[in-house]
Amino acid sequence: MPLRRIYLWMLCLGIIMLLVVACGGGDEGASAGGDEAGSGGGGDVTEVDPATAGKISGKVNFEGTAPEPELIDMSAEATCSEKYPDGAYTEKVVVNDNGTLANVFVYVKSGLEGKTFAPPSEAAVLDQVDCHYIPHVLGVQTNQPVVIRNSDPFLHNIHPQPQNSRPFNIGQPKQGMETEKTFPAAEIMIPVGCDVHGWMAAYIGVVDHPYFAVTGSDGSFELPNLPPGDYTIEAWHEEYGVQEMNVTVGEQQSATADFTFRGT
Amino acid sequence: MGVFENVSTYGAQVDSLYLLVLIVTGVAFFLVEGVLIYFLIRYRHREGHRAMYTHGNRRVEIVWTVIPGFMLFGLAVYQYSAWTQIKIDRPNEAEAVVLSLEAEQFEWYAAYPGSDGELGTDDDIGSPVNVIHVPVNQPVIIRLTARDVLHSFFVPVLRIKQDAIPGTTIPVWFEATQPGEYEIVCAELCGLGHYRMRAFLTVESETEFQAWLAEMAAR
Amino acid sequence: MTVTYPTEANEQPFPGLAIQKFLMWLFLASEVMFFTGLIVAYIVIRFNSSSWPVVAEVLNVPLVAANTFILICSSVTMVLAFDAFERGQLERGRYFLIATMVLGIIFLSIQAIEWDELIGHGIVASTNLFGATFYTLTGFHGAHVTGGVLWILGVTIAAFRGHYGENPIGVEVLGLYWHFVDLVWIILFTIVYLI
Amino acid sequence: MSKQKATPSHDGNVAHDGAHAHEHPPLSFWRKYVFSTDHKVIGIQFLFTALFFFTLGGLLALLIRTQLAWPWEEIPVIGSLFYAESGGIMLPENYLALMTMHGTIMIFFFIIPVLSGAFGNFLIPLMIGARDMAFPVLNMLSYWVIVPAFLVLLAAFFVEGGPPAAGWTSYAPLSALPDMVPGSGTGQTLWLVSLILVGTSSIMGAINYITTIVMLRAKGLTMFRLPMTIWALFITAVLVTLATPVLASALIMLLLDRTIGTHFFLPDGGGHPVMWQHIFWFYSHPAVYIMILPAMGMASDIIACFARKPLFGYRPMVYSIMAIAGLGFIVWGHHMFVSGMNPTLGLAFMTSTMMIALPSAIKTFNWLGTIWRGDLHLTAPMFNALAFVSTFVIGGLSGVFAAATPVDIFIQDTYWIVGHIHYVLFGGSLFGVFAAIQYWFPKMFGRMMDDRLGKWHFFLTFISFNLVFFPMFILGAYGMPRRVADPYEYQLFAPLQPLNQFMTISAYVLGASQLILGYNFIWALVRGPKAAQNPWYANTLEWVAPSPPPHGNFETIPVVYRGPYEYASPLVTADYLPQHQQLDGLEPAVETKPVQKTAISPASR
Repeated sequence: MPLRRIYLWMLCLGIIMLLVVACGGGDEGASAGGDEAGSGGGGDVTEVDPATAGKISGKVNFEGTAPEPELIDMSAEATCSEKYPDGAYTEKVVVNDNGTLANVFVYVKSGLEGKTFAPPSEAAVLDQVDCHYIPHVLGVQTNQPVVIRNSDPFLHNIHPQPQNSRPFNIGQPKQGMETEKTFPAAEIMIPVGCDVHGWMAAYIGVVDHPYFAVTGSDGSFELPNLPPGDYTIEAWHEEYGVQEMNVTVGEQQSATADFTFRGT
Repeated sequence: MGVFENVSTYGAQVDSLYLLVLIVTGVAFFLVEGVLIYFLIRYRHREGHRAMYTHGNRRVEIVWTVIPGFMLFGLAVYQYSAWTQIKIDRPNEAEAVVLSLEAEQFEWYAAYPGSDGELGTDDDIGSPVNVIHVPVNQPVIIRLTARDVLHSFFVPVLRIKQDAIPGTTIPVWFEATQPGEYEIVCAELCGLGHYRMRAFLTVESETEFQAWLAEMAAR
Repeated sequence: MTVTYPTEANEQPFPGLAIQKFLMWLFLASEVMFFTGLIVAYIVIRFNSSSWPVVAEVLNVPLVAANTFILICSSVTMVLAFDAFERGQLERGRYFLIATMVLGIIFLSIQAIEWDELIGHGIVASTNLFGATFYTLTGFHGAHVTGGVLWILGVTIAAFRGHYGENPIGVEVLGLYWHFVDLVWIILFTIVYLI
Repeated sequence: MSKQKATPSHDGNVAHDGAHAHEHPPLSFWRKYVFSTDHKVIGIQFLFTALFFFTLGGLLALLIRTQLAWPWEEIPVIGSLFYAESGGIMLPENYLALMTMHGTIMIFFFIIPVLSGAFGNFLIPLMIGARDMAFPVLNMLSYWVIVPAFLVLLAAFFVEGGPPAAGWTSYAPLSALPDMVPGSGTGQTLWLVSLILVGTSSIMGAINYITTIVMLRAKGLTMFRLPMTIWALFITAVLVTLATPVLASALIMLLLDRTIGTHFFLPDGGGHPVMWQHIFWFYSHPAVYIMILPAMGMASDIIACFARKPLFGYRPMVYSIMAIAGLGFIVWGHHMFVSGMNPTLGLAFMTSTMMIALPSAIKTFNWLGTIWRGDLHLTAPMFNALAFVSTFVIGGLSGVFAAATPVDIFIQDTYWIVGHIHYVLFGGSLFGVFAAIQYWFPKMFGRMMDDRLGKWHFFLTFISFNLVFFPMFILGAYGMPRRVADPYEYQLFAPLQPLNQFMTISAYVLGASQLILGYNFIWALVRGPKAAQNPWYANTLEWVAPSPPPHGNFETIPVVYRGPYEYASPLVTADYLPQHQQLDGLEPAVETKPVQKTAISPASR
């Protein structure tokens, strides 16, 4: 019966297909990260000569009265609400004791045209702790690895909605889980949310060069190792919008750029 | 067994119907399987034995068509009243606590009418996410809807389940008979957080309820 | 394609009925269910919709009425074609086939013009449910007409090669399909344009 | 047609749509085994494809069970293969993708193809004494349309976002909005395309089956002399012809919603999400019978054969199949009791649903009647066929709970439903398939499968099957919802984890015991003992042809003198009397008039 031999072949074919699917599943698992091939090198990478490089530093001051911080009701997630005995508040406007504004994303908007910078290999970290994102505002360079970590013992799903890069939506059901992602295209700013805990919010600023900073508890920022030239730098705040400023950096000079946001 | 407890007015009826169906089907089950196994042993192949030559019997066919037929039909009719009570005859909104419940990936948002006694106005009292309070021994009508995809409002101890559909508002009613905190389950696949779309129903005395409402209103 | 049954001994439930015809009837039955699905969806949507446009304003009913007439004519020519083949008047048959095909093409062109007008008015499938149902229903019917036209083309070529002399079953089956497409259009015209 | 001779020609001796291409033997390899128009080869192609997807779907099921027993644990080996980037841990979206693909594959790519595609193709012409299907080329196409469907579905495993995650029912709007869940991106679209292709293929097959069964029966084989298998496949084909196009329309509308931005099922555009459920279930409830009826038919034949006794109540059996098919079109609402459908409809649907249990009951009683005072040869196929009956009973009875609307409010969308469908489709259809494979294997491949291995496979499968699926009713009674990746998040269901772990371990046993069948199958293919022409001493016509039958099946088309269940007939000393065997003087004259008027059935004798 030559027929039977053929059926055997079909059988083998079936088994092979099974294996292919299995391995394919493997590839899928690996590629589902949606990592893009590094488009950082549009040409050869620009070298910044430390001998001439200068820097921009400054402060983001805040005037007027900050709005009352909004209380978050976390009763839905007991594990979290316990962590905030006197209530958890949103981080929309955080004014430091020294009258400066935190969570402001400052970056070089123009002046670096034609220069390309290799993405740093060390990853930026977006952590999820007690139903909050840490940091609340994160700056990364295009194609720089971003490690998203879940430090809570329950499910978060990370659901950024970028315009220029591909949006993604992943779940992290377990404490200590980490997922690495990259954003191939510059964008100010990418909102990040968690559908399980509606109050969770973070912003990621993606720029195609290393000259960016986020103001912290002292409201100051610094953009070091900047080649001499004329720059426009911009400061972004989720409530008070953006401010621009033109700065000229001479050889080995340290220019200062202080911003001031006004509350109501 | 936490889940077998029933705290709703019509829950007992549902349970009794469940029991009834269980008995009917249970009897049928043991009858059929028993006969099957008996025949299996009794009539297994023995040398020289020959099967009986028959193509059936009209009388028995009629018997075992008509009897189960009536049983099944009766079973159906017997369920009508309970179904009507749960899904069709809702108590009058005037003497019921009315609230709105909106489901969204993966949270439940409840709201209570404010001073104007109207839902959907801007003085509505919003309840914290995934938290619902209702008074005990009072009919409650939930205006159920969804914002994004299908969800399902399922309270096992109340024996009530209703899909929440975006673009449609479906009234769901129940009357809780015992104070306590009970789990609300999402029973319709709604995305990767479906398995955690959990909320809590607090049944409390009228006074506690009003106090809580006032506290929420104050915020 | 001359055989109705295998020549060997077998049950002949419908003596003289060709199996091709039987198959076509079954196929049409499933087609009916397909369009039923779409039409029921249309009816449900339309009669639950608060903001349904006044059809006469958006759609060019007279033009489409004319188009409907054309399609009906094409059914007539199809009947004549089959009749001719049955009488063995192959010449006449071929010309009626061509006539049917031409009418079908005219129908499609007019429908294309109508779609173009509608898109001109800024109504596309994603505009609203009217657009969605309209383009889906007419589109799938149009697809069936297109298929039919191609089929007629094939049959016509075969006819010019001298087929269907002794047995016009091929034409008959094609006719069944064509009449079905025609019938569907009459229903669509009624519920989409007139109601 | 000129070449209609008694000698088997290579495209079957039937009217056919011009497949003149392969008239002259010998056929090329491709013509003979790949693009063959021989119904037997096509049937076997369907069989192998379906078995491949059975394996795949089974593995997915085991992964699902693993997650349910030990949620969010690192899965050895497979974890590092599939879920490398999450450290070998299954993510919620992976779980949803798994259960979606498991359901889709098992229903649309295993059960339906193996029943209608494989056995329908292989058995219909043989059992009605025809040389091939009425339209061999159409038949071939029905397979080669389903192949791209298979590939498209498999492709969904590899695309960005992974396979669809909206469940095999793909309820809108979750399935209509691409960013609601990872899998409902490209994966969902591929799912839709794939299902449209499968539907097309089923319809092509079905209309061909109906034509063949009505028009090409051998002389004397009146409708009421057809074996139950053919009756079941016939009614199934009718269901496919009428129901599948409706699903196609729904799939297309959903596809348009996803691609060109219509709003059929999207409320923000005025669409109706529940409409999807109505149209979907209008197809999918008949589809449930598409998935069980052929198994019923085959089980009836196998039970009668191994009971060496005429089928009890042949005509009632036929009528109840028709009743199931008819009522099947007016019960779809019972899937939607809590969906927000007008509750008054619920009453009507409950009643019709209760009534559809009746014909199933009648069939069960008749099966019992068939083995009553029989002479039961307890071979592996017989055991599987009887297992079909006993598990189908459980499946059916558990359905009564779901039909009772007030009870259904509680058990809807819980594991009760999962248990119910698995008792009907696994317990029912799959045991039917096991029985059929082992019963017709000799005819398909000319070799015998090993009966002892068959029995081992049966007992292990039967026991572990019940251990996996019966507890699902308990979970359902607790209200544990289905499609939940980690039920223990709820205090209500946390106590159920040990039970789930028990089920999972049983599931591993269930999966492992299928290896026995696989081994038995391959072993028999390679060196199983040669099969006689009629190894089971059965009556029906397929056993008249040699094993395996050549192209064209029969030397000469047999003439039929009686019904298919003349076992233990007093007319002969042997305990079986084939349909085609002529007994001088004892035979009624062969009927050649249209069957409708003069049907002669064994029952009326």
